[in-house]
Amino acid sequence: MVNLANPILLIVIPLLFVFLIAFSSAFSKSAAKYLPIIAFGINVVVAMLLVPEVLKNGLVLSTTAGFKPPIAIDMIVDKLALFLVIIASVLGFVVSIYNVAYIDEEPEEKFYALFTLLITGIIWMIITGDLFNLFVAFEVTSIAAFGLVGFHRDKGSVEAGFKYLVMGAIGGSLLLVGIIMLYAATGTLNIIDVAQKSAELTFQQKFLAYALIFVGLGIEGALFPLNAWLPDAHPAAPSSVSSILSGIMTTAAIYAIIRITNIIFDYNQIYLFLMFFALLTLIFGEIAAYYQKDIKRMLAYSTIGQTGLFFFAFTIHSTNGLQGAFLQIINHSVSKSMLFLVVGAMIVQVGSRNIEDFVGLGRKMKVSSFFLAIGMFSLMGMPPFFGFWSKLKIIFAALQHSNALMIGSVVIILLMSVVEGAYFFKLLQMMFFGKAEQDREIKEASFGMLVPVVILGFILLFISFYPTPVLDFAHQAASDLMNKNYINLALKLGGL
Amino acid sequence: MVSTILIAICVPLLAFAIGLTFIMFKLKITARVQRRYGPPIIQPIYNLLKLLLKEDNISHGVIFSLGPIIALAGSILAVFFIPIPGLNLLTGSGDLIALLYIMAIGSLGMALGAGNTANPNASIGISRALTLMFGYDLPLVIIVISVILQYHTTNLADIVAAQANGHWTLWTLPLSAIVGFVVTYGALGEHPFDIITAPHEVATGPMVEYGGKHLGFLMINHMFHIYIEIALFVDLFLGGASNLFWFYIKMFGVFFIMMLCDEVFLRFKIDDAVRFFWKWPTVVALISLIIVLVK
Amino acid sequence: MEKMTQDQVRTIANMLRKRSLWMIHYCTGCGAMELPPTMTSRYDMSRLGLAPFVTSRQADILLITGYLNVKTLRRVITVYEQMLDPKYVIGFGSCALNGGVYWDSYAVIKQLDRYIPADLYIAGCMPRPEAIITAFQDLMDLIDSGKADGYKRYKRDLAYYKENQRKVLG
Amino acid sequence: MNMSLELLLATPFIGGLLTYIGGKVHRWVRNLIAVLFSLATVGEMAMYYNTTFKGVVWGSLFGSNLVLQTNPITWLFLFIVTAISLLVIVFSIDDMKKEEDEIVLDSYYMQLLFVEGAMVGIVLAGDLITFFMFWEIMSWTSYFLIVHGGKKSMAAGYKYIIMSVIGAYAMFIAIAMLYAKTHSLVYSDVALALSQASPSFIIWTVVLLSVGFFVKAAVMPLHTWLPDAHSEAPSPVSPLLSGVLIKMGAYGLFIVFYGLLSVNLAKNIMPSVFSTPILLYIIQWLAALSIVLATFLAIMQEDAKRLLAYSSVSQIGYVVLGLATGTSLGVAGGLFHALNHAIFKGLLFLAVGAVIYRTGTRNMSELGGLVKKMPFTFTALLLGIIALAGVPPLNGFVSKWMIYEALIQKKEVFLLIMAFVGSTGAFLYVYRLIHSLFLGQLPEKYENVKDVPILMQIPIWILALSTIVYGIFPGLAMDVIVKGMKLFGFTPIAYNLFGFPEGTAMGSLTVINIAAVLMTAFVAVFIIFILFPKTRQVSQYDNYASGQELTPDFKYNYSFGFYMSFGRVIKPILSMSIERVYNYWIDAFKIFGDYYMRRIYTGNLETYNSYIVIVVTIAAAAVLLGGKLW
Repeated sequence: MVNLANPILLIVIPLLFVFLIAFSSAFSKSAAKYLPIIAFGINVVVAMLLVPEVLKNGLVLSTTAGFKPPIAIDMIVDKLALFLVIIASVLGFVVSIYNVAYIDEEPEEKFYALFTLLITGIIWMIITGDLFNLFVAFEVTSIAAFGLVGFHRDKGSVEAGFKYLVMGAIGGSLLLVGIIMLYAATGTLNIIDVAQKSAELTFQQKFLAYALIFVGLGIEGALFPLNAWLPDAHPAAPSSVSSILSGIMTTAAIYAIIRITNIIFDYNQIYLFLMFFALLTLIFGEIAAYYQKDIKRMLAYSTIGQTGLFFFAFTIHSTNGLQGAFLQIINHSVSKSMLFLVVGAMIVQVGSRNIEDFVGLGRKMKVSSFFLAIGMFSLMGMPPFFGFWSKLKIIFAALQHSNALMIGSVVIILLMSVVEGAYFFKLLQMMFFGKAEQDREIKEASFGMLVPVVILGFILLFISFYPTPVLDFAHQAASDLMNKNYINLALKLGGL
Repeated sequence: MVSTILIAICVPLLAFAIGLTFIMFKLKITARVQRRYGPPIIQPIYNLLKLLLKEDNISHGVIFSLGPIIALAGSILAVFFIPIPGLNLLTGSGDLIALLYIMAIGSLGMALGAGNTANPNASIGISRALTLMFGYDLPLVIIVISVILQYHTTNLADIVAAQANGHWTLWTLPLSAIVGFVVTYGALGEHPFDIITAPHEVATGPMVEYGGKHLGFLMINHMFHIYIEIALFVDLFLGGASNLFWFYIKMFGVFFIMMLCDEVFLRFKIDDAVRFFWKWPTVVALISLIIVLVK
Repeated sequence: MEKMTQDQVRTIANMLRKRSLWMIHYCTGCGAMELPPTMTSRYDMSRLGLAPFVTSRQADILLITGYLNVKTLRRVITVYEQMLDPKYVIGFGSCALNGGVYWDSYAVIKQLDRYIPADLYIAGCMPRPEAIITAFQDLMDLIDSGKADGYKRYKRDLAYYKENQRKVLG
Repeated sequence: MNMSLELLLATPFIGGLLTYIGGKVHRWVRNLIAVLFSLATVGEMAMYYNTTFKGVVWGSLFGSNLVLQTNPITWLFLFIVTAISLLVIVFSIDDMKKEEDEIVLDSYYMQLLFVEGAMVGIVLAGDLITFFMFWEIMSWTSYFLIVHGGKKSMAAGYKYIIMSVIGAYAMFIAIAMLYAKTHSLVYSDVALALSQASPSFIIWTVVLLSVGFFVKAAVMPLHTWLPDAHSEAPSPVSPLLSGVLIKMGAYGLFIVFYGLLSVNLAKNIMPSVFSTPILLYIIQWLAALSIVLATFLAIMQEDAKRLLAYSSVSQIGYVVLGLATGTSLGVAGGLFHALNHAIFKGLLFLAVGAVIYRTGTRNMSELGGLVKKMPFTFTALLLGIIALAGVPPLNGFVSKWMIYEALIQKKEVFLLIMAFVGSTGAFLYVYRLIHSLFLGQLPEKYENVKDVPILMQIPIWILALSTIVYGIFPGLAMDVIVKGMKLFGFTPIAYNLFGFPEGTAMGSLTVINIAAVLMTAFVAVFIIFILFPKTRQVSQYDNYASGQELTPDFKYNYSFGFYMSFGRVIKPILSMSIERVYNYWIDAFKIFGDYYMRRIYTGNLETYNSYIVIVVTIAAAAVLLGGKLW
């Protein structure tokens, strides 16, 4: 009996499917459409099977090919990683459903293969226990993303894809150099091992490596000012891809930063340094979003802002702060993915990405608009939606340290929330209460596009009104991370 | 009980009588100042009865007719709250602050009636009346507050009692008393504050469409109005009085000075009137108030 | 009994009315110049209970001070009709009586009481204040004796007045 | 019984959802459900008359219990919320018929009930998280209600929601600071923590909380959203906003100053002016400024609803002024005025709404003379303006009287002067309102206007009668207020059913005597009046115009710029505008932001790559310098 609750399956199965999809046109024209659904369906099941294991042991560790750590390629799934894996799998599953109705452009099977590869890479990045693997996953993800951003092959997408490619490549190289420097200093690539060995190193020895890793990951993780590719790439990509890029890919990169910072560079000064970036990201993301006329660009900038917000929560460097960060990650992933999906469906109907053209849509596309509104409310942190709980937690956590810096940061965050409210409400009231000048032929989104939106919407509503399990889980994950249980448990289980 | 009812009937009649005599004297005083012989002393009674006995009366609607009635009822109500020597019927039911607002009922009734005439002259008149009221209200409240602070009570009867034996507010707070005089004068709407009725500009303002018995009732109301304003001034600043005779003499003294003033002024523009009230009377009243506060 | 009371009331009312006459002077012509001396210290018409008033609703006497032309007649009629009973009209000066110096003008109304009932005329061009005072005193006597019944005539002969008015005003 | 507090909270929300569903069946089903559920809320609310429940835990979040509670003070506000909501819903049935799109109506009723539910939640909240949560829900649900009114209302609603959010976030910081201190935000715990906290901490939290409440209560200088929002909202929504929603700010202030922070504590930690803690004294000044300036602005308005909106700013000033006195009489007066203002401002907005319903305009200079056509509405509005102007014997007088007396007792004379002046100014604008709508000349086009349907009359008349009832029997409200204030440590004030005996204030008041004498005098004068010769009706065109004959096409009315000459007097004051200051900063932010965004996100790959280089350089520099810095 194969133990299905094995983290390795999370990568292996989708990878298999990637190849399957790539060659599927040989046996069926339409199989490529549906294979990702199956792949991520299985992934969701596997992730769910992992839940009891992780809750029991706190961590699931699997090695490959019988090698023992530290040499082996090992996968480590603790609560935090599981958390993100579930999100990634569910988003992958849901967006795959969306793709069926959404993607009508050739070459389809390449799109689906890249799409599957993208999410596989993201999951890989999350669960890997090895720095070099991290780099590989990073590159896999990036390559898939480059291709997907340029998928439409018009001028804008190609330019955006190119910008992304160049910056992503620089990021990848910086990451690699950083990892090499760490390897040079410690002689190992296994995260746990590096963590232990690097404890003996001085701050200066580690910092340059860290800085390079940080910059490398930060480019993918949309930290200001490294995020300049994002506002081009996210809108240019097909909406389903934007949904994944915004919803989970930046998050995965941030996760990697969090993980590495937490276990290797856990210095208070670092957090100050990071907080600076987080706040800058937040400020510039939100303010830039305010000026956008292109709805997807607006959402993309909003993603930057949200990233800044949960990255800030992480830099508070306390259990509460981390809990807030994780809650915000869930909120952002679910809401923003949903928003991109809805907006994608709307763009199909309206035929334009200009906000002005969305006037009066609330009366034409009622269901879509309803979920759009919910998503936006949640992102703004309006009760009773989930964003309120996460924002509440972040602010509470920040003000646990009642020093001037934190209070100033909180003021900035809240001011930026106001800006966020300003552009979301502008859009909302235009959609629901504005009246279009001429009557347009606009129908509700097709059923295939509505289903994923509704699924995500109901997930959001469910966790909004019954947040307790999520709150608890996030709390446990946060306290695990805070207490470095990751290392301790991995050592215990891995027999290192 | 019976005596209470009798007093309740007598008090408005008394106020009416006092107001009527004042109007009588007013015509005569005005004439003498202008070196005229003047109408017979009981001319106001002729005027009033003539108006009431007009054979034809017109109305522009229910509110038009109710206006003078409400005005008069409000004035009668106010009369009960002003202590008259020996007759303090309702001073326990409402104090000076309540009185200030009760006095507004009369104006409100008149304003409603005038508004219903559908005549712009009336509307302008009311607009001016209210603006003027806003103007003199500021110094008025300041002096009222200084008097209240002076005697630590808002009960008018107590204020009067506290001024017994010649300790008039006029002596203790001369500045307030002066402002009080100006404000009372403004409230009576004599020159230079006769902007409301200004016959040459707005054709008697609120009264423009009133004739016959309606106008008669408004005249009665005016008599009450004179009584109320001056009696309030006497109660606040001249120590009320121990008997009706002295009360009347004091009121008449105040009224006489006012009538003399009436003859020597021209007419303000409405905004100038407000500016005037918000300038010197207010400043002087504030000085007086600060004196009370410090003391 | 009732009639007697009514008569008594009317007598008393007339007595009061004659002592309190408020006038509205319709200043159409030069006659208005003679009113200020009448009102002010020299002649002081308030001795008789007379007072100038502003609006038609308040006044008892309508004083047509001078010539009336077609244009102003319309206004005079409106004012007269707006006045409340009992109301009296005094034609002031020759113009109101017979057109005066404008006797051959196409635009001037020659005879006032073809259009509204005049209770009294004051002849002269111009009448002096003494004449005006005398006229008011005469009017008082007329009122006292109940003969100043122009307003009643106007009601009774409304058709006649209206016909004449229509002829002029069209 | 405990369960039913949660039921009370849930009823409007469930009702809202069911209403929406009911709308899919038929519009009368929807209307019926909306009315029934708001009626049910009123019924449940009535069960809690004069009862006190401390702490029904309905959940817990981040280690802090979420608590519902009730006491007579909350009952007072519950009463305002639920009763006005019910009336508004009844009024809406006919008034909103003109909206053709049924789905808009469905969501309209849903939001109406949601706003009610949110406000019930605010009032019932026993801890700050619950409070804040429902506060935010109230903000955005009411935002949707405001935007129902059309194109202009969108800008108004936008301004409203942005200012609300700013205010709410100010509160949020304070709540988070408190949470950091206590880890429990139940009122009693917070109060305990505050009693041991440092003065600066207390002042910061209280100031931040107050800012949130001031935005919602529209205390100057944070009032700028109100005139737009309240005037542009649909007619039935305005009474809810003006009568009820801004009272939540007043309720918040009450809870903060007397629930969380007691007056004695406030006195200990800060200096006192006129025996008022300086913070409260500043609030009093803000309130007094609101009273006067908003009155001035209301006088100059041409739009009936805008006039009422500014009047709301002014009247809420009285509520806050009373609440901030800190004495039993003043606070009782403030609370009572909150009730009274809800009644008469609700009445006025509904009556004006009725006029708009029939005539389609709220521009006062286009209206006039409607008293002949809509006598019932006129009478109701008349009662409303008398109450608003604070003329006895209606309800506005009593509460204002209490506030004045409280200020006199504390010798806060300058505030008292401003309160008085604002009240006199109220005469000006309320007369303007009734004159321009109902008096004056009736334009020819409104010749065929009728009074509004019975379903719109009923709410108006219930409120109109309430002004009389609460005016003559202030004891009815005092029963609740005094009992509730005892729980907050106030010495009870002496009162009776008809007023206040000697000793409560510096004078005494028996409203029924005033009312009785006024009625007697009125009847007596009326009888004398009809004894004299009869009157005859004349048309409005038979009017003094220096002899000019009036015709229907001739506009013979003084209505535009009614107080133009007064405007000249207060011109220096009117030319000041805090809104311009805000707009200046917003514009500055926009220009600045736009300028820099275009220079950062240039779209140029070289620029972007140079950012990476810069960051790496900074990081490297940090390493090099790091040893010295850290």
